[in-house]
Amino acid sequence: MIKRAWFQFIFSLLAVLMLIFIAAPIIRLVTGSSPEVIISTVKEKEVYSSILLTFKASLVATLISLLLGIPLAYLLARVDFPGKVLIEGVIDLPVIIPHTAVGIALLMVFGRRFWAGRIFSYLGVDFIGEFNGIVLAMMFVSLPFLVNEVKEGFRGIDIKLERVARSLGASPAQAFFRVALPLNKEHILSGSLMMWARGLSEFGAVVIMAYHPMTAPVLIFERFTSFGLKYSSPVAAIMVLTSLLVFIALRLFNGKEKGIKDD
Amino acid sequence: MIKRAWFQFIFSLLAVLMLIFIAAPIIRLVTGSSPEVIISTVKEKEVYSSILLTFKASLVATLISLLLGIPLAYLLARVDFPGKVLIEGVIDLPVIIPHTAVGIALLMVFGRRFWAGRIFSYLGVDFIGEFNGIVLAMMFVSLPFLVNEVKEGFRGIDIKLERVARSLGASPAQAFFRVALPLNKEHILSGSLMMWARGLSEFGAVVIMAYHPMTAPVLIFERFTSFGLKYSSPVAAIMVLTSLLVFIALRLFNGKEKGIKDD
Amino acid sequence: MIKIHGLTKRLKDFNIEDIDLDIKEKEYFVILGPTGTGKTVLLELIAGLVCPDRGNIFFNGEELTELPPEERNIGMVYQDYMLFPHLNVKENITFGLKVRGVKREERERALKKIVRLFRIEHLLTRDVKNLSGGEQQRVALARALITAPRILLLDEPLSALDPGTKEQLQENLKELHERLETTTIHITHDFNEALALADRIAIMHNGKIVQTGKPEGIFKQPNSSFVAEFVGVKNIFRGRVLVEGEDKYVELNNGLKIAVITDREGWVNLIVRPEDIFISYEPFLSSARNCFSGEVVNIRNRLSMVELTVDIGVELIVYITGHSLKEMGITRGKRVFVTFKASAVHVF
Amino acid sequence: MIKIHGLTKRLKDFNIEDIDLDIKEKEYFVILGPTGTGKTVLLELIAGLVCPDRGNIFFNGEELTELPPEERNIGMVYQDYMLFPHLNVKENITFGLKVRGVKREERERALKKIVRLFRIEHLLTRDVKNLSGGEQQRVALARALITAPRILLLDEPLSALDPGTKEQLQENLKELHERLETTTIHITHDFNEALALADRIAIMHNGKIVQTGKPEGIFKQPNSSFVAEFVGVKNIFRGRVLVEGEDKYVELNNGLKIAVITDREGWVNLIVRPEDIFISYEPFLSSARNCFSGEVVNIRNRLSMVELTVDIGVELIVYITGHSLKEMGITRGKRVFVTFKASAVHVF
Repeated sequence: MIKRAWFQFIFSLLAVLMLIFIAAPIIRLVTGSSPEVIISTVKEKEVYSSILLTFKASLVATLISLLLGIPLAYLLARVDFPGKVLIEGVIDLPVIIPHTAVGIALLMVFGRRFWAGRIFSYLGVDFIGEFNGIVLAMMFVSLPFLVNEVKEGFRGIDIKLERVARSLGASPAQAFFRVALPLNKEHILSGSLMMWARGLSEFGAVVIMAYHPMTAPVLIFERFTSFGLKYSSPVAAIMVLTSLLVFIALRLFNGKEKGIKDD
Repeated sequence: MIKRAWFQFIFSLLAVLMLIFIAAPIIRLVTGSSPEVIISTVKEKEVYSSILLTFKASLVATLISLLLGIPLAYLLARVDFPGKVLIEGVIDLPVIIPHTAVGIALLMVFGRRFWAGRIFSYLGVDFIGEFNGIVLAMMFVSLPFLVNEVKEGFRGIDIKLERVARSLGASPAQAFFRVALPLNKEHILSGSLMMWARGLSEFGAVVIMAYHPMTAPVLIFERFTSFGLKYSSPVAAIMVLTSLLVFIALRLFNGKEKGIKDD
Repeated sequence: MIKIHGLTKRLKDFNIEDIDLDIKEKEYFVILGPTGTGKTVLLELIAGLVCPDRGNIFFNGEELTELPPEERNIGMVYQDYMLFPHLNVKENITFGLKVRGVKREERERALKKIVRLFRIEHLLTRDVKNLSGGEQQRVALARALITAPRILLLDEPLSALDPGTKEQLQENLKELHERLETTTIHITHDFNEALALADRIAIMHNGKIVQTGKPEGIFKQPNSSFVAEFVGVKNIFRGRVLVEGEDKYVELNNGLKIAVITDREGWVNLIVRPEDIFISYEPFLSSARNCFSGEVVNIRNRLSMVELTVDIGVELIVYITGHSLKEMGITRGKRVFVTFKASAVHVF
Repeated sequence: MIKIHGLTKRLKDFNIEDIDLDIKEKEYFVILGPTGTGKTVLLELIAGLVCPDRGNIFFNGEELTELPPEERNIGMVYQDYMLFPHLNVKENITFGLKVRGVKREERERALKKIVRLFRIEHLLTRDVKNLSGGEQQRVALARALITAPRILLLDEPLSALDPGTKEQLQENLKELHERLETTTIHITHDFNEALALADRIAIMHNGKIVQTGKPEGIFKQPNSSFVAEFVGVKNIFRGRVLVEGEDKYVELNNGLKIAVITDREGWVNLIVRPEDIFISYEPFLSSARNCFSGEVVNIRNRLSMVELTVDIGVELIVYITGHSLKEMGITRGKRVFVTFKASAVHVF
């Protein structure tokens, strides 16, 4: 009995240490500035407009990725083809590529030195130092969250449901829009939410594409390097609080979490 | 028949666009610098030592997270308790907190102004501007990849296997080490790999904890701001190439990818 | 009505090989085989949900091997029913009409009719997640039949059910077929189910059709030892035909000679049905030409009879009533005589 | 040997309520009930894998309600066997000895013995993923029995198998029990399985034990209509006891009066077993006190007999042989007489 208790104690202790490591800095950051300082910081135009900009850019990135990512996720979940493992690896790449390298790589394609960038520029769409560039940077680093979640969702839907739909007279498009898509609603929502939140957090790729207009993570960096910890921490606290609030609110609105499995 | 083909065409087109968006910048980055430039850049001490430092710091972060994260993942997969959903949310937080805010938050806890930092400092462990700080930053932002993957792995193991082990005379510790852990080997390996790769890529949190010693993402940033795109892109290309190579090698070594599901 | 010719499909775990079938209009056709033998894939091939590597499928002479499933006008019911979980019962049933663009009033009319047929009026607004197994089956059938398909494909429709419900729903399927007369292909691994429902049965083994025929025919005259064992035939032995004057015998490995009537020669299989064997304490003087002495080595209670195992050199299974068992006072270890007619031995 | 008293466990989907069981040394005890009724949880409670909310478990008088499973010395075999996929057959079998710290030589000795018993010498170095269902079962049993447990718990050990293999393995279980005499609790939803194996049966319904007894007793005298229906009893009716002089009848709702022998009064259930009913074209003059005229409304082929449904005001199921059916020329719609003795009617 003592051996049993010992195992469970060590195990729980390690798990709790891990949780403290995550929670402590966040709590300290959020409670580290006095409410007055936080309120006066929120009122600064530079602060609230950067937060709004961050939210908006990440939202646009998510919407574009939904359009392009759902078909990709569906094909990966349903069709077998040679090289599929390779493509699944490609989708994970944005996670492992250093963020500043992402910024450099995007600059090299969407900057005016490359034909792709020149075409966009000719069409009146510029990226460097622009809102569009921020969207690209956010989209690149965060799209794996959306695509992988949606793919897993489609995989979890019994293919026989779509086959029944086909047998009942549905075309492939009807089977997709009337069966697969509505059944995957929850995964699409939670994938979008994760992608949007991951987009908000990006700094390295964004700062290289566009130092200005300033997103919140860039603003935090600027205040830190220019004025030090004391002046950057209220901005950081506000950004963390707002994204936490929005995130929790959307999750609650979305209804229950993906259910805990019964054993 | 025409309607069917149309649907499949549009669908595949959108999916391919998404893949191009991911692959094009990476290919352009890697092929954008001439081999001579790349080789001479690799030979710079500053470059190769920063890459080594990055690999090492992320490895240490992953090892610590294995020790603390596997128990957490196991408990979340196997035990039901009130507030579990909350804790699962907490584990996702590092993904959604702006990277620069992560750096600020870690500074506030592990810097010498806070008691935790002072205790560590008294024990001779400093974080700011140190290897240890880089490890903390990388660990914080990348641990959800490990914990979630390992948790899913444990969930996928039929609890009856552990119950059989118990009925055969195994203590909880024996059931864990002889059944659950070996059966979860693949998820632990692939989770570690993802975490390690994600750690490599971090810039925002690292740059605030320690500008020096310089990790590769920081070096890329410095060269970009000091000398411009032309001088930063070879470093970025080298970093992407090395992490890609290591990542692919480890995946191949690890054997097959988590199997593609049969339908 | 449905003609399948040389249908072949190679898959990872097994193959469907060279299937030839000829199913008649209004027939209730059962494909019977052990699990994992590719029966579901065969249905999906017929439905057009999976493309064959080779072979052709004809409905009424018209080839539809290349036709997509939505143009074949079939109804399909999977083992676990596969009701759309995001739609309620009514929306499930009318799905086939909606995707065909059938007008609202016409949909309502068809719905009313099919719902009355299946007596599920009270379920219409229910969520499909809260239906019992039997209700799910009725909804799945209604959904498949509302479009009046030319052919109904049933993939183990009874195997997910408890024994009690199962029997009830088996009756329902039979009634339904008598009423609508839709040509039906039903696959199962349960011989009793096939026996109760089928006009004709095809037995499938390792991706091939090994025997086709009327249920009684297959049960009484299996053409291979696989079929015999699969349909639960007892007392199947192998031996060599001997001719002694007018009489023919099969000699088993251990020298036991069983009188038979056959034109075959050489090595054969033979079957003696347990219900064709008589048990007695004295040799039974009669026209029956096979009479052996043996020891009762096992007695097992079955649902409505008792199964004796009598060792006469080989182990012979004999069915008797519980009544006889008591009356004769048969216990393990007693010596008895077993008697059966040469004409009751099926040789193949 | 095992005494269970008032065992209660509340779960999300169902409850285990107030289970009392008393299982004797060396007994083969079968717990029978429909799926989803909490049978597996009951086994897990006995094994100590799940903690009860209330109630006690005793082995040989010693209470072990609080004892962790690894100290109970039980053997458990789950429905899908749960062989450890990362270990080979040998490592699976010796797992229980290894975690107990048994020495290598002793492990080898025990392994040799158990492996010989199950005739699986040739499997030892095999990967468990490539075993057939039957082989998996034998390995799982060997793994559970190598530690010589006081009690063997079997969770639907036959239900994952094909009908053919199933019967074979059922025989093996019986032999095994006769040989080792390990006290065994076996749960299943298949009445035939219970009938073939059990010394005693407990019937479980909605988390409660509703009847316990010898197999024949339960089959012949179910104590509730749930048990009667579950064990597949046909011809179960409800009516009121009438006394007319010396004779007693049960009057059904439609006025049909059935002669019975009973001491009960008021509303009762009654059962007439299909094999106790005689069919004839003329009224059968005999000592049997129940004789009714009716119409044959359905004829169904069963494995070894034919099932008639005769409408005598209520639908009565009668079993006859295929031989009689042919001889008498019975077809649907014919009028026949059914006859059965008052003493053949079970009233409860």
